[in-house]
Amino acid sequence: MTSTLIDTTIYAAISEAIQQEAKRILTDGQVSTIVGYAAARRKGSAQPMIITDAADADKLIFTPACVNDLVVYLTKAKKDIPKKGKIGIVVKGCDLKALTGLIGESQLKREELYLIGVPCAGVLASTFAPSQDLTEESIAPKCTECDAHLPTGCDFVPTETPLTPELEKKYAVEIARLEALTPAERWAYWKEQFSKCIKCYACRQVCPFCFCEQCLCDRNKPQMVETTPRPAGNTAWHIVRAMHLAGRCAGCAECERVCPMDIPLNLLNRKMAKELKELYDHEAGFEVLEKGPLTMFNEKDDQSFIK
Amino acid sequence: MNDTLKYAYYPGCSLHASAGEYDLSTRELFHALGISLTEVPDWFCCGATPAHNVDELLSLSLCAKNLELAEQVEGDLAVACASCFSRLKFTQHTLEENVTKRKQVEKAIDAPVKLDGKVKHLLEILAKDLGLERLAASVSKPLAGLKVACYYGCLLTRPTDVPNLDCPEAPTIMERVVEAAGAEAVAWSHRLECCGANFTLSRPGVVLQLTNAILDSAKAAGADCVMVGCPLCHGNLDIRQKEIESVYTTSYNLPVFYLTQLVGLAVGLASEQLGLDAMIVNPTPLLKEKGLL
Amino acid sequence: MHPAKQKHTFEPKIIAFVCTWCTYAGADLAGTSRMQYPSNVRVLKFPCTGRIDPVFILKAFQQGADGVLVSGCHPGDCHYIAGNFHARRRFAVFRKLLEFVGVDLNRLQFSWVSAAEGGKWVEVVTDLTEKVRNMGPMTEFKELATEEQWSGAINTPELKEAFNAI
Amino acid sequence: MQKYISQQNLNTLLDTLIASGTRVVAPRMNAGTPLYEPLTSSAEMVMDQLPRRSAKEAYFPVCEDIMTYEKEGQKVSISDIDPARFPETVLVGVRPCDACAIPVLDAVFSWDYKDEFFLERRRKTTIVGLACTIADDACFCTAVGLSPADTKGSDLFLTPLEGGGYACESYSDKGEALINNHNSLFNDPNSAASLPLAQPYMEKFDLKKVKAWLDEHFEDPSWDAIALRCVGCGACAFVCPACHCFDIVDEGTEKAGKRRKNWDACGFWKFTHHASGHNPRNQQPKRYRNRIMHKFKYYDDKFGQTLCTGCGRCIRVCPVGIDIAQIVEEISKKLE
Amino acid sequence: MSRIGVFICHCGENISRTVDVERVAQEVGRLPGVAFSSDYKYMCSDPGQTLLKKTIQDQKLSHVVVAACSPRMHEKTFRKAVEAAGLNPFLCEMANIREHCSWVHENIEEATVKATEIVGMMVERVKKNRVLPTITVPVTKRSLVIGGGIAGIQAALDIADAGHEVVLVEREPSIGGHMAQLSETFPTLDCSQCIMTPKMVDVANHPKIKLYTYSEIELVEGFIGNFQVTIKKKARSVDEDRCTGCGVCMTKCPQKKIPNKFDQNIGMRTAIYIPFPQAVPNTPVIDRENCTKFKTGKCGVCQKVCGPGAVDFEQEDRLIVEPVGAIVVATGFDLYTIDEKPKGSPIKGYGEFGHGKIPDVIDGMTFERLASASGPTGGKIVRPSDGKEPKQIVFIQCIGSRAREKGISYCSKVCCMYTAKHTMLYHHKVHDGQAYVFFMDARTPGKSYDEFWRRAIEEEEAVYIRGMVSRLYQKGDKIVVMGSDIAVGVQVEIEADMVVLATAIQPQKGADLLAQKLGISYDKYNFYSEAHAKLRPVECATAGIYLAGACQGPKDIPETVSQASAAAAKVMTLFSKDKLEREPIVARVREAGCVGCFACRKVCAYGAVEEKEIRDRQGNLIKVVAYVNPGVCAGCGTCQATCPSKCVELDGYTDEQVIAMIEAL
Repeated sequence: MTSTLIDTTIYAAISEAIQQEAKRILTDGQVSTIVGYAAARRKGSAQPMIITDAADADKLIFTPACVNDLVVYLTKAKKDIPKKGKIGIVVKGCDLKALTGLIGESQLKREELYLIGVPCAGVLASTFAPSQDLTEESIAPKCTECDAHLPTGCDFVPTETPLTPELEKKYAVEIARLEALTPAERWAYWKEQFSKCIKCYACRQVCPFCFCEQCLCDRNKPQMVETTPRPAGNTAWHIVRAMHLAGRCAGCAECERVCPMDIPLNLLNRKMAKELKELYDHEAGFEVLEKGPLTMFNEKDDQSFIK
Repeated sequence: MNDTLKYAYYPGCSLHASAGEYDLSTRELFHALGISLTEVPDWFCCGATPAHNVDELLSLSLCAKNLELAEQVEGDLAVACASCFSRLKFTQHTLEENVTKRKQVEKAIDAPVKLDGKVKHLLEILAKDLGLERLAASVSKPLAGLKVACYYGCLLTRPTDVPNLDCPEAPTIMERVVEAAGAEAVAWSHRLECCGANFTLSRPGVVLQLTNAILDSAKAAGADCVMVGCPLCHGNLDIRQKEIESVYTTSYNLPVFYLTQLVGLAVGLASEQLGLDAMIVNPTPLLKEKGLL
Repeated sequence: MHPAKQKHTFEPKIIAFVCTWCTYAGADLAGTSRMQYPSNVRVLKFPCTGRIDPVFILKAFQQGADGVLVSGCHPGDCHYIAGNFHARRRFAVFRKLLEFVGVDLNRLQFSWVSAAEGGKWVEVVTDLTEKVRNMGPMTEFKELATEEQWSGAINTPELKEAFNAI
Repeated sequence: MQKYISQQNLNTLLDTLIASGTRVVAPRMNAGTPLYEPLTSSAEMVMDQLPRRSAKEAYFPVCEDIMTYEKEGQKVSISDIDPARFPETVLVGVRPCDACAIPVLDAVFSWDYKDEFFLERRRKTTIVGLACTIADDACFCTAVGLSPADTKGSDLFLTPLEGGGYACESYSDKGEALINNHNSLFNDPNSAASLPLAQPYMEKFDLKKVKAWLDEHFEDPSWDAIALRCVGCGACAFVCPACHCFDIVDEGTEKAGKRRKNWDACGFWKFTHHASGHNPRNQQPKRYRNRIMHKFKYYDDKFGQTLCTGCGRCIRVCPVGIDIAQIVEEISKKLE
Repeated sequence: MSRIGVFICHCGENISRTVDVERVAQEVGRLPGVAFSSDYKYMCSDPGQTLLKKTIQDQKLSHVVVAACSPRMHEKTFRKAVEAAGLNPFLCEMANIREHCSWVHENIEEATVKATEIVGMMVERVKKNRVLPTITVPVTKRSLVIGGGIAGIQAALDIADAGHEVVLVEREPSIGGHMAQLSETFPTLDCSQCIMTPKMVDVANHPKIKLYTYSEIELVEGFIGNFQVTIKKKARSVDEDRCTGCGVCMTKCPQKKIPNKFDQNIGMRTAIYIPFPQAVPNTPVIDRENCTKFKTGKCGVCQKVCGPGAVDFEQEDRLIVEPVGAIVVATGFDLYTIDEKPKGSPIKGYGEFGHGKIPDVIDGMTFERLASASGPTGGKIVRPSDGKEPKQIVFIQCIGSRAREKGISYCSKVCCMYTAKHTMLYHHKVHDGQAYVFFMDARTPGKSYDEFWRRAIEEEEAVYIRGMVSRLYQKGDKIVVMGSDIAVGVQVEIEADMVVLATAIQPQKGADLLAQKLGISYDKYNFYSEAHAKLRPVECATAGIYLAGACQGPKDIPETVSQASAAAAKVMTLFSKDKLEREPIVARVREAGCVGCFACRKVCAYGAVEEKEIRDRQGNLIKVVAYVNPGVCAGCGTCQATCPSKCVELDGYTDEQVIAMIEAL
C-alpha cells in the first residue's frame, strides 16, 4: 500500500529564506555563528552545520531529513561550540519548545540568540532512510502530535505556511494501548525494550535537557544507578531519565530518534507530559516559566494517592 | 469577535403571553442591530419561581433539557426574562458544582448535561458582546432629556456568583446601556428592591407596598419613566400602577419600559414595532413631550 | 493482648522512608504506647519528605524490597514550610511513571502520619505488610538483577536452580 | 572442502545444534530490531537484514563479570570467573564486514597481554559467514579493500545461490568439523550461480594516502570542521565490529559485589577524564580525531591493519550524521 | 578500612526482654568495618558513657553506633560523649531498637532479626558520615524596626532599653501610626494620645534609637545576624537639624485647604505641615504636589519666614545603608476601602453603601477623628455635610469582614469593640442622640471586653440590631437605612443623620512588595506569615526576621504591644550571643558539577540559595553556580532531591549515606 504524501513543497522556499537571512545577519555582524542544517553525503540526508562565514550561508537547507533538535548545541553540555557574541539558530516549533524550557532553567538568554524559525509540516521518522518521501507513514511520530508547526516569538520566520493534515496521534494511541495492559504485561514490554540498551547514551547526549556537567548516572560515590549495560542498570537508567525530564521535556523526541536500538523512549516522556497535564495542567515549552511543575506546588494539589 | 452575532433565543412563557411586547421589541431591536436570533426549537417552561420551591430535580431537569435543546442552535443562549435567566444560570451553576445532582438530572432528561454553552441576558449581549460603542453608534434618535430609573429587581444580578451579570449589589449595566441610548439614568435607591414577584396573586397587599416604595423613590429621584428587564417586575410596576396610586392616594404616571423598547426607540424603531400600545401606563405623552415620537 | 501470630510462608521486606519530625516521631509514639505491628518494616529517617529522592524508592526495589512506604507530615505541618508539598508532586508523578513501566502500585504506599498518630503508623504499616504479603514477593527487579546481556552470560546451572527455588 | 546445503538442512543443522545444548547465535528480531542473538529455533533467523549491532559481542560481550568479592569484618575475599563456563557457540549468518573484523581483534587481544576472556570465547565460537547480498548507501566494505564475499574470519562460509540454498566452504578445522559432524545435511556442490552480491558504490580509498596525511596532521583545523557537531555518545563505537575499548567497574554493596568489564567508547568525555579532573582530550573534536586516528593510523602502526571494515553501521546510527566514509574519502584526497 | 564500634543497649530490660542483644552484638561484629561490638545494660548511664569513651580510645574507633532508644531521646547525649572522647560528634549514630523494635514486637526471633538489620543499616550509614564542624555565624547586634506605630515603637523601646541599637524606619512624616489617630481606647476609654505621645517622645530621645521618618525600605540583603538594609530617606524639603519646630512656616503658608490624611481628609492642613500637633519629629515636611513653590516656582514664603533657614527646596531623596542583625516588621494595617472595587484586586467594594457619594456615610477611623479632642472638630461629633449634630446615628459592623462574597472571609477582630466604644463616645457627647448598631455577632473576648460591650447597651443605651443592612440611601437630608432584625424577624428602616461603617482591617498597601524585599512569606490577603501558627507566632520562617502587630493579622492594641515585646525578646535572645551556633546539617553545593539551573533555588523555602560566580585566575567568568548560605539553610534537603545532577548535598543525609543504608538491607 502507498501512504498519502505530506506536502513539503514549501521547504525549498524556506531553505532559500533561511539562506538569505543567514547571509544577512552574518554579514552585518548581528550574529557570530549560525547553527543550521546542511545536506550530507547520503541521498537526501541532512546534518547539523555550524557556520561562521556568510559565504557558507547558502549551504543551509531545510528538508524532511532535518530531524535534529539543534538547540542541544547551545547548551553547556556542548562547550566546544563557539559561544562568543550572538548565536543564530534554525529551530522547528518542537525545537523551540526545548529552547524555551532552557531559558526558564537559566541555561540560555534570549537576548543572546537570534532565532530563525522554520514553518514545518513534519520530518522523517528515524526508521526510514533519508531518501524517503515524507508520507503519513514515514513521518516522525512526534509530528503526528505536533501543535507547533509555526514557531512563535522568533526573530525571523519564513512566510510560508505548511499544510498539516490531521494525523493519527501515534504516541497517544500507543500510550493508551500500554495503559490498557496489566502491570505485568507492561513490565514485560519495557523489559524487552530496555534489554536492547547498550548504554551508548546517545539519548542523553542529544537531549537539550541533559545539560548536566556530570550526569548522576555517571557517578560512583554513591552509585545511584548501575552504569553497566545490564538489564537492571538499563531499566534504572531509563526510569531515572524519564523522571528527570518530567515537566521539562516538550517532546523533540531526539532520544527516541537517535536510539540505535529503537527503544521508544519518547513514549515515557509523553506519558509523563500527559500526567503533568492532567495533574497540574502543565504543558512544557510554550512560555518561559519561572518555575517548572516539579519545582513548585499548590496547596490544593491532588493527594488522593496518599493515605 | 466576529461581526455577525448569532444567538439561540429562549423567549420564555411570559414573552409569548403577557409580555408579548417584550418579545416583539426584542426581535425587532436585534434585527435592527444586525444580531441574529434563532428561537430554540420546542423550548418549554423553565419552571420559573415555583418549580424549584417544590421540586428541585424537576426545575433543574426542565432547564437542563432546555439547555440541551439550545445546543442545536448555533451561538450562545439569549434570554430576555430575568426569571428564566436566573433559573438557567442556577441550573448550570448547581450542576457544575454537584456531580450527584448532575447524574440525577442526566437520568431524568436521559441525555448528557451540557454546561459549556453560555447563557446571556439581553443586557449582556447589548453591553458586552455588541459593546456600548457599537450600540451608541447605531443610535439614530438619542433619548435626549429622558430621565430613566433603571430597575434591576432581585434576579438579574443576584445571588453573587450565579448570574455574574454585574456587581450584585451595585450594578451599572442597565444605566450604561440606557445612557448609550442617549437617555439619562437617574441615581435612585430602590433599583434592587424586590417588587413582590408572584405574590402579586397570593398576597397583593405586600406587592402593592413594595411596588409603591419603588415607584415612589423613582419619582423622588426625578425619573420620567422606569426601565426593566423582567416581565414580572414589569407586570407589578406597570399593570398595578393605577391600583397603587389609588391605594396610596398618589400619582406617579411613570411609564414602565422594557429595555428593548427604550433602546429600540433610540435606534429609530416605530412604536408599533415596539408594542408601546401594549403598555398600561401610556408612554405617548411623555415621549411626545420629549420629542421622541 | 494481641492475637496469636500465625506463621506465614512469605515475609515481605518493607522499606519505609519517613521524615524525622512527624512520621518518625509517630513511630516512636507507637513504641512508647507499646502498640504492636509486623516486624517487616525497616525505617530510614530523613529530615523531610522533601529530601526523599525517587531514586531511593527505585533502589529499594532493586535491593529486594517487596513494598515501599513514604511518609511525612500532613500538608501544612511541614517543619520546613513546604517540603512535603514538593514531595507530594514529585511522588504523584513518579508513581505514575513506575505504574507505566509495570510496577504494581499496591507495593508503593504514601501517607501522612503526624507525631501524634502512633495508631495511624501502626495501621499504615500493618496494612501495607498484609497487602504485600498477599501479593507475594516482588520478583520483577530481583529477576532483572540476575539477568545478563546474553553475550556476557556464562553457564551457571546451580545459580538457575537456586533462583528457581525462590 | 566445498559443499552445498539447502535452507531446510541449514535450519535442521541449527535446530540439532540448539537441541544438543550448543548456543546458536544468528540474526533475529528483538522487539523490532535485528540483532545477533541466541536462537531458540532456526525459524527465528532473519537473513535479509544487517543486524544493528556487529557480531563482536559473541566473543567481546557488552558486559561481563571478571571477578567477584565479599567482605566480612576486617577482611575481603575475591573469587575469579572460570573461563571453562563460557558456552560453546556457533555464530551463523555473519556478514563479511563483521567476520573480517575478527582477525583484526585477535591481533589486539593476543598481543602483549593475552586476554583470556576474549580468547577463550573465541576458541569456543565457530563462525559461519554469509556472503552479502544487501547494501545501502552507507555500506563501503569495498572502499576499505574488503568485499561482500570476503571469507576472512569465517570458519565456514555460505554463499546464497539462485533457486535457494547455499554454497558452503570451510576455511578452518572448526568449519571442517561442523560439516563432518553433520555430514548427512551437506550435499555436493552444484552449478547454480550465486545470487547477485551487494555492490557498495563507494570507490576504493587509498588507505596509504589516508595514513600518510594522518601521520602529519594530529593537529589540524579540519578536525573541528569534521567533528564539532559530534555530541559525544558511544553509538558509533558500540555498533562497530572492530572497536574494542572497554572499561572496568566494580558494582555491588559494602558486603559483596562484582568487577565488570563493559564496552567503552572514545567519544565519551569520561574516556580520558583523569582522576585529577584534567582531560587531555578536552574537546569533542579531539575525541573524534582519536576514532579516525585509531582506525586508520595507530592500529596500522601497531598491527599493520585497518580498524574499519566498512559495514557503515556508525554512519547509519550517528545522531548528527557524521559520515566516516566521507571523512576518509576527503582525507585521501587531501594529499593531491 | 573504618574501625566502627557498636554498642547495644539493654535499656534495663526494655530492649533485652524481646531482643537477644548478645546475638545482635555477635552478628553485627561480623559486618565489614566493625572493629568492636558489645552490649551493655544502660548505655545512657554514667558508667555506660564512660565505657563508650574508654572503648573509643582503647579500640581507636573511627565511628560509633549506639543501638538503644530513639535518637530523638539520646542522640545529643551520645554525641556529646563521643565528642568528649575526641571524635567528631557527627561520627556517632543511634540505631533505634527500642521504640521501633523491642517495644512494638513480642516475638524474640523477629525482634532480634530486625534489631540486627537496623543496627547493620546504621553501621553502613555511619561509615559514610563525614566530620562536620558546627557552623557559627557572626551577629551584628543592631536591629531594624520597620514601622513607627505602637508595635514598632514598643519593639524599638524594648530592644533599645536592653542596650542594643535600633534603627526605626517610618514611612510617614511622623511616628505614631494609627494609634495616634484614635480618640479613646477600649476597654478603659483612656485618651489614646495621652498614652501614646509619651512613648513617641521616648523614641525621639532614646540614645540607642536612630529614627528615620518619611523613609522607606529600598533593599534588604544578607541573612540572620548579617543584614544590609538600604533605606530611602525621602526629601523632606526641611533640614531636620536646623528646624526648631517653631511652626511659623505653617502659619504663613498660603496653601491652607489641603485635606489632611491624618484627619481622614475631613480636616485641612497647609502645604508645609506636620500631620498633627504632637508629631515626632516635630519637623514639618513640604508636600511637593500641593506646594505653590514646587508647582509654579513662585511663593517660597516658608523659606523667607524660617529663622534658622531650615527650608531647603533643593533637598533630594537619600539612600542610607544600615547593617543590622535582626529585623522586626511592624508595618501595621490599613482600612478596607468601601468605595467601588479597587482596580485589579480580588476584593470587591461596597458601592451600595454610598460611601464617597453620601457625605454623611463615614468609616470608623473618620469617626475617631471627629470624636478626638485634638481632631478637626475639636471633639464635636458633627456631620461632614452640614456640620449639624447627628441625632440618629447608625453603626454598621462587618463591612468587608467575614464577607466571602466581597473577598474577605476573616474577622477583623477589633470592630465589635470599637463600635461599642463609638456608641459610648457618641452618647457622651450627644446626650439626646440615639445610636443603633447592626451586627452579625458581637465578638468580645478579652479582659473586661464583654463587660464593656454590655455597658454600651445597658448603660449607654445603644440599640443593637442583629442583622445586616440591605441598603441605605439618601432621602432629603436623612439617610434611610434598610435592614433586617433577624432576632425578631422583621424588616427595620431607620432614618439616620449619620452612618458609620466598621470597615475591615487589611494589611498596608504594598505589604507584599516589602515582603518580597525581605524574603518573607505572606497569605492571600498579604498578611505576613509566621513560622508556625501556634509555636512560633512572632518569627518569620526566614531566620532573623520577626513580626509585631497587625501586619501579621488583625489585632487590638494590647495584643499588638505584647507581640511587639515578644518580638523584641526574640531579638534580644539572638543578640545574647556574639556568634550564632547551629547544627551543621546544611546543604552544600558541589560547584564543580553545578550547571546553574537553580532548581534548588526554586524549591528553597528559605531563600538560602544564592548565585555565585566562578572565575578563572585571570578573572574571566567561567560559570554561575548555586551557593547555599549556611546561615539561612534550614536543612530540609528538598534542594538535593530536586537537583538533577545531585550537585547539592545535605550534610548528614548525603546520597552516599542513604544508598549505603538501603544497600545494607
